[in-house]
Amino acid sequence: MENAWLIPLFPLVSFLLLLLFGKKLKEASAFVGILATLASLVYSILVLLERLSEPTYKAETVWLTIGDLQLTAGFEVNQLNALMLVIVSLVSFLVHTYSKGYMHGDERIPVFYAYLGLFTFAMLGLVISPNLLQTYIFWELVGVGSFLLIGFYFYKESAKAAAKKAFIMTRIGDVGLLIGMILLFWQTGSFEYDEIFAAVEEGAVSGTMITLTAILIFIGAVGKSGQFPLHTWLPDAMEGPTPVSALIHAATMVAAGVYLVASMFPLFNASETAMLTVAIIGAFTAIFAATIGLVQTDIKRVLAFSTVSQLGYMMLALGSAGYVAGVFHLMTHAFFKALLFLAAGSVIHAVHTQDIEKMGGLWKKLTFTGPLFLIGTLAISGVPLFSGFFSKDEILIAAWAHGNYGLFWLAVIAAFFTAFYMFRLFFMVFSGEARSEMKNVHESPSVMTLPMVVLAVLAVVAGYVNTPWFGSFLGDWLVEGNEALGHGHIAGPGWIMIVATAVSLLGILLAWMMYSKKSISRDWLSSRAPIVYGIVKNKYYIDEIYNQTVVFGAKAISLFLRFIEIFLVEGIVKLTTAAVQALGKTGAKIHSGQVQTYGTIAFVGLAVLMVIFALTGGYL
Amino acid sequence: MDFNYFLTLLVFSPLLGILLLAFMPKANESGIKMLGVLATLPSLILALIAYFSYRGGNDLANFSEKFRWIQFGGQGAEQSGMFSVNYELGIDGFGLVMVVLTAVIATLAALASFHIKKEWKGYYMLFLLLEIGMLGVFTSQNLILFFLFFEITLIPMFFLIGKWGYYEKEKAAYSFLIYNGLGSAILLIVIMVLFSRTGTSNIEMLRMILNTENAPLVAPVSESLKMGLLIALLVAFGVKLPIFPLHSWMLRVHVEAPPSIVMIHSGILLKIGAFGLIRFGMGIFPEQFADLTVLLAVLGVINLLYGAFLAFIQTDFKMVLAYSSISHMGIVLIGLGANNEAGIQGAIFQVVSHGLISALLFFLVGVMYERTHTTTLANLGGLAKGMPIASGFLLAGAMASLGLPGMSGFVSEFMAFFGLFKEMPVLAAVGTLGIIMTAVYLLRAVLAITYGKAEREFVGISDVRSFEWAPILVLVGLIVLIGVYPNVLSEPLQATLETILMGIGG
Amino acid sequence: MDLDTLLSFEWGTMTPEFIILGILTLLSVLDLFLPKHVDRKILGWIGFVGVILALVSLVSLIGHETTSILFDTFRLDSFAIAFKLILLVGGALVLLLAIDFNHNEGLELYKGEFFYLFLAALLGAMMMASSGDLITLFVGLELLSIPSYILAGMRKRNLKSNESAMKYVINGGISSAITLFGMSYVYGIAGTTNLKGIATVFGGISDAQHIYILGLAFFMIFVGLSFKLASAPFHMWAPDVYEGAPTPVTAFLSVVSKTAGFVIILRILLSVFGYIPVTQEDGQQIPLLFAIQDYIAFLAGATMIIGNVIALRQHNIKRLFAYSSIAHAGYILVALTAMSFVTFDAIWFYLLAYALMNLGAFAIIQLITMKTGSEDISHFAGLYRRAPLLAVAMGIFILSLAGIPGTAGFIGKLNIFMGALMVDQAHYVLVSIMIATTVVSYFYYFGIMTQMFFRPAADEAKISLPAGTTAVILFTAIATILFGIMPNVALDFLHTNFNQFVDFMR
Amino acid sequence: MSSVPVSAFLALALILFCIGLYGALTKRNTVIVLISIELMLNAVNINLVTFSKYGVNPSITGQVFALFAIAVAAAEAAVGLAILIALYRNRRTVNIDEMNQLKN
Repeated sequence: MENAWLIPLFPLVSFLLLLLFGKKLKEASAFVGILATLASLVYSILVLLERLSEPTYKAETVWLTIGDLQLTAGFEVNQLNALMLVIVSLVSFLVHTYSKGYMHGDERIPVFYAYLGLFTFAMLGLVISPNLLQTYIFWELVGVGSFLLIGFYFYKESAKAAAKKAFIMTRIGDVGLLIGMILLFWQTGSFEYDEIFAAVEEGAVSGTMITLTAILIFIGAVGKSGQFPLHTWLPDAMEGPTPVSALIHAATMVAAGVYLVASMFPLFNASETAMLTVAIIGAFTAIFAATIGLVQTDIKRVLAFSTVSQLGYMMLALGSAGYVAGVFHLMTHAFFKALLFLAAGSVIHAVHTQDIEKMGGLWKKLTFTGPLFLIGTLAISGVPLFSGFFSKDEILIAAWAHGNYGLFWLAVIAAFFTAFYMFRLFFMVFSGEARSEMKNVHESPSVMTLPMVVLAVLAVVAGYVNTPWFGSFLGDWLVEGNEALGHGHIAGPGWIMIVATAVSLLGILLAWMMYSKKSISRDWLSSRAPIVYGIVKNKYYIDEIYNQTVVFGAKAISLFLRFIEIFLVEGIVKLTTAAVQALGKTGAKIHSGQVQTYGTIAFVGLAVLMVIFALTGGYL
Repeated sequence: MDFNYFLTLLVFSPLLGILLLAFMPKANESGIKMLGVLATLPSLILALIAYFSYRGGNDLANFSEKFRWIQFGGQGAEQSGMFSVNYELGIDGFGLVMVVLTAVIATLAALASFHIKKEWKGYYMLFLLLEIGMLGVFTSQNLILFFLFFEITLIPMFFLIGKWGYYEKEKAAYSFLIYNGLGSAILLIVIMVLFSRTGTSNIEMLRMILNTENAPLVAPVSESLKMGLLIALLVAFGVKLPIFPLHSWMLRVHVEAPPSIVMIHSGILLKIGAFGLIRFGMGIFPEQFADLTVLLAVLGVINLLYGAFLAFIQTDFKMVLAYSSISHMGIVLIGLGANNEAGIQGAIFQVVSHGLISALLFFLVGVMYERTHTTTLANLGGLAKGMPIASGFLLAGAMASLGLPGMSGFVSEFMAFFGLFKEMPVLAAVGTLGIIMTAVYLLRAVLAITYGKAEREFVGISDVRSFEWAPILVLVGLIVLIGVYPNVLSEPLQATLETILMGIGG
Repeated sequence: MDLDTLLSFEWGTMTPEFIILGILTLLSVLDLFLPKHVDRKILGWIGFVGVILALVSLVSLIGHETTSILFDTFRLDSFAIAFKLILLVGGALVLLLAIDFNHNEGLELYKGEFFYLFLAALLGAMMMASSGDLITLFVGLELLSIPSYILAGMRKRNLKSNESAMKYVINGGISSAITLFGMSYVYGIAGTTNLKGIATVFGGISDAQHIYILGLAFFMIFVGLSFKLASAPFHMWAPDVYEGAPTPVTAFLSVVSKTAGFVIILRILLSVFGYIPVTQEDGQQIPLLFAIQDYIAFLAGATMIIGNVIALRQHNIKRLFAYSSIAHAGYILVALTAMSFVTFDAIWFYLLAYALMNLGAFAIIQLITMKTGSEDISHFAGLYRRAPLLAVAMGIFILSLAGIPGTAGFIGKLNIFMGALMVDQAHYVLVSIMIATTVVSYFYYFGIMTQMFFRPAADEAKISLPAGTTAVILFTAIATILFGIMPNVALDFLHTNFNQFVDFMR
Repeated sequence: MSSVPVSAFLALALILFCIGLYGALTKRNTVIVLISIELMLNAVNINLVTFSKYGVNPSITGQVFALFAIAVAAAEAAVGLAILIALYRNRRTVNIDEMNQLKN
């Protein structure tokens, strides 16, 4: 555990190696990346096991000296960190492996793996940061990693736009985080989590300040985790290669927001308003994204919106004091959503399109991918016995127990939608007949399927570490020795579980009837309420609204400033020079060449002086 | 180790190069270029020696030198120690950092000057003269000596812009000359008022005299006069920095001057403004300075936003960078406005880091211009295909400049805002809008150049080659080094900070 | 007076004047009797030798205790020696220029006249420098003026030359009449023309009526003499005369004659008006000279503005330098206004520096104008290509005229600023005007630079350098830089040998 | 003995001076201009002589000064006329307002 800091370094090393020698290694670069991540995976598992028994470990060194105050950098291994380490390094490892097959034949593989390495390094660094400043640093770095990978196909205008959008949108959030943490520092005198919490404990910080800073920090989380209103970048981020979507935009980075809120939980917990904000935003995002997911036709976008909505769930959980629930769902979601993306990637790899309208009847053709995808779908839909079921259940209970009844029902509806659109997706892709003829559809190589298998297994079993029936190991362990985080397991009324199961099954049923059995026509909604359909289809025109307001506003300001630049700044300068020139001109004119004028002027000058002298009676 | 004449050697070593160049045949291009680069090395080496011997525990006081130079006002004045201007060089932590920065960038710019197409001889002679001026500015302990070096930077720049620049070079050279002429004129007034009313021009002496009650003076210096002088200083250095309404000259320079010169210009010359403000503004008039902090902070935020928003709509990459320089100098002002440890250190960091970053960016501009012969965003695009490495570094430079953690830009930006949030949170919050805008305009510009469809004619072009590696690697290296372990920079500064803060009483 | 009183005088103190006088008579005789075919250049060289001899003898007189002979009409004090040095150095340099000057109009046979007329004028200037009596002052003045009138008209076939001479005479006549009128009142009140005598009389003067008249007299004298300085309001003749006169004469007028003007003004102002007590509102008594400072300040300001602003419009190089010389007169008047204890140093040093840089510039101007036969600035285009060293030298002179550090001109300005700012009510406005107009002057000074360095040459023909001119250029260039970098060479010399001119009135 | 007050002489001188000045600044004919200048100088002489007799503290010096002034004035006039002749040779005019080649 003392050397946990090594974990992020392996990917960093691979990043640097690939930068230097990538050109020569070519395809072989894949192995560098895979090995590096494997190393960190192994190490983080060891650390986790160690952490199960031993207490939190923390080590720091001076990073920056400002006068007499010293900012430190270091690492910390507590329950949450250890868990995250494993999740991140695991998914990252699997994705690295998967990409070996997926990216096969692309001549920029070294670059790809270099970027992956950079991202993994940043993500791992993020999860072991002991203080806000360091968190922020890696927070930004993961952003860059994601930016680079989204823009991996740099020659595509769409990819360029998406990358830019992703970076800027998240940066808006980051600024919130920055302000929040600086304010917090001047309140508590430290960036260290524990010291901040201590200060909050003893009420060194005023209530309003807590709320303010908490919300500011939450804005950061909103940006990263694609919560409403900063969610628009996440769907576009699908421009990146699919494994990237699986790693960054499903399992790890987007979950960083949740992780941040989780690790700042004591601060949030100290302010009702903040908690409520988190909960509301979360719940709203959940349902909001789910509705959009209902009508998307791009396989990856559907998944993207489901990710947004699932993250909303986690926020809701944290917002309802469901610390464990949130983290739990974060974990399970990491597995099944990664699985789904990888599976989707394998589908795309097979049929070379992302439009589900064109797919169909792939069940027989993709004998591996199909079942794996199904597992993922079941898990996310919250079908009993799958991991998603337990975590989602925890969240609902938390919401109810915390008294957010309205939000609770929202979440339930969202769960129904989730089940529906996920199975809509499943049926449209795998059941029925192919809606467009596709040649040489083939199953992906094992290097791609194996990672999926691993994830599938986890997607099934991961739930059992924390269940109402077999006890909540995870929960108890997470909150152990830190009551500020709430109880390991929140007891809730039993009917919630029933309801959850019911809605998910209902959703599946509906989807089945619409898209597989076709007993209900597919354009049921679009025909009845075309406007609503249009709105939802266009993601509530959020992008358009932003373009009309924010982007346009910035442009307008710029133009106004240019106006100032030209007419005020430059104008004054021109005026002065012109004045001087004019003065010179007149002066030159007076030198008419008439010698007597000269004499006269001299005399006039003398006269004037003498007159002034005479009038003032002498001496000024 | 004995350090007599060390600084003199350091400052005037380029002179050797000038003399040797004078005897070079005009035509011998490669020889001249080689010599030009070599001539910048001695001062670089000496600067590094100074740095490491300081980190090795050597006291910087050992470096200072002092000789009798000019004596005004006759023996009577001399006996009373009045009106004597000594030739005195010396460095503190801040000066040391700036000297190292200057030496490094000068060498790299000399390399970058390989792109120069004509009359290398005159070019390098002026270039070296310019370097002498800059080194002198950062080492002189005496206002009049400072001014002398300050002006020495002016004249070579005028010629370098006017002779080796692009289409509107003469116009640019003139507006450079006139604006800076006005600036230094005001500066001269301040210097002379101080000198002739206190009888000394030594910075330390002035600090003491002006901040002790009823110290012996030639003529009274009232509080209001001090304030007036400080404001004059602000204007004088505001032209150099530049501060918002006084900036139009530097746009022209950025666009018209050859990239290698712009490296120097935005890398170091602009920084003289900040250096002066900290060294003289804060150093000599701490109390009055404390009253101006709000003004400074506001100006800083204005600079930051004004530059950022205008950079957002530029169509020429050089213009984008020019406005980005304005915007980044805003951060320096913000730091000074905070007027506390974090802020001032942030300002100094920003001075250094922006020096490195803009040098890097403009070097890359030079590299790309040499291949594509354009800097108009509309005509560029997809360079990442033709010259991936250069594009990669360009992206890195942009990231550094928009304050990506792990690079120097972040540390300075963070500290500046960190400091300001302590003093005036609301203003700082407004300022953070600039952080977003920076990302917006930089990505817009850089992606427009590197990403997207590749222009047909840019497919066959060569990537970074031979001598071009050195500047890129060195600069990136330093940027990352400072970003990852800022203490390399902050530790030498602590002593300086303390003296300044003592003045402020902070 | 009988013979032994005559013999009792210490004639040795007049050696320099006697030498000049002797040479001048010798030259006139030679010119008369030498056969036509003999090149009159030889006379020039003789004259040059004579001036050098005078210079030597003058130097040998340094340290000689203050003596005055002929009943105080001729005094040899440090003031006289100091300024005669400048006069003689300037004179020697101008002579060298004159030797190489050939107006190709078949007027070589008149060349002899030139030299001894010139010497006569020089003699007049020297007399002014060391005369202790209004009469001798006036006679000296006219001895300087009348030959200058003729010199201006030397090229008698050249219309411009005639015209300039005519204008010079008329304005000169008016000015000397005004001066004299003023002097007559001074004499009327004082009853004596001996400066010391006047001073003693005025010291005890109390009648307000008289003081009032003296005030008026002051203005007459000052305005009358401002003709010699070419300062407002009597400056307007200068451009026309400078343009029309032969270049060496222009040089002479702008340097020697101007210096003489300042000499006489200092003499009269300090010894006459420096002693008239004036009671102010607050009851304290100050000399008239201080009471009317503001008028001088006003004139100084006007002069600087007029000179620099109108110069912007000039295309004729000589005319441009005429306006620039007006401006410089204004600068020196600032020092005169301040009347601080460095005023003498300031004026002396500035005149020295001005003599060097201006003569250097005129040497080059003479070369170019003689080569191209035109005085338009555009003929400087590409000088850097045709004769690099010449261009660089011209660059040095221009920088010095523009007051850029590292040159004598800068130190001169520094001195003036000190004086103006060290007095209790510092002349901030005046100094600001001075600095602002200096910046304005960059426009036209660097306009010449632009021509020389940036523009392509019309013809690439090399320029042949006559010995004398080359000597002048070398000497002045080196001296300009030397006094710019080590002004102590001059200042210490001044201080050790002349000790603040304490014996001015003794 | 004298009944004429000092002020009268001074006034005369002043008037003379002003006439001279007026002539010098307005007449077209250069010769007249030169003569006007002589007039001004003579006004000075009257002053000097007056003062040397009736001044605050009279002395002979004034008359000496006047003599010098006369001599100088003569020289000046001579030179002026000489130059005028030279000019006339080239320009065939003595009108002062036609000498305007050098201007601006």
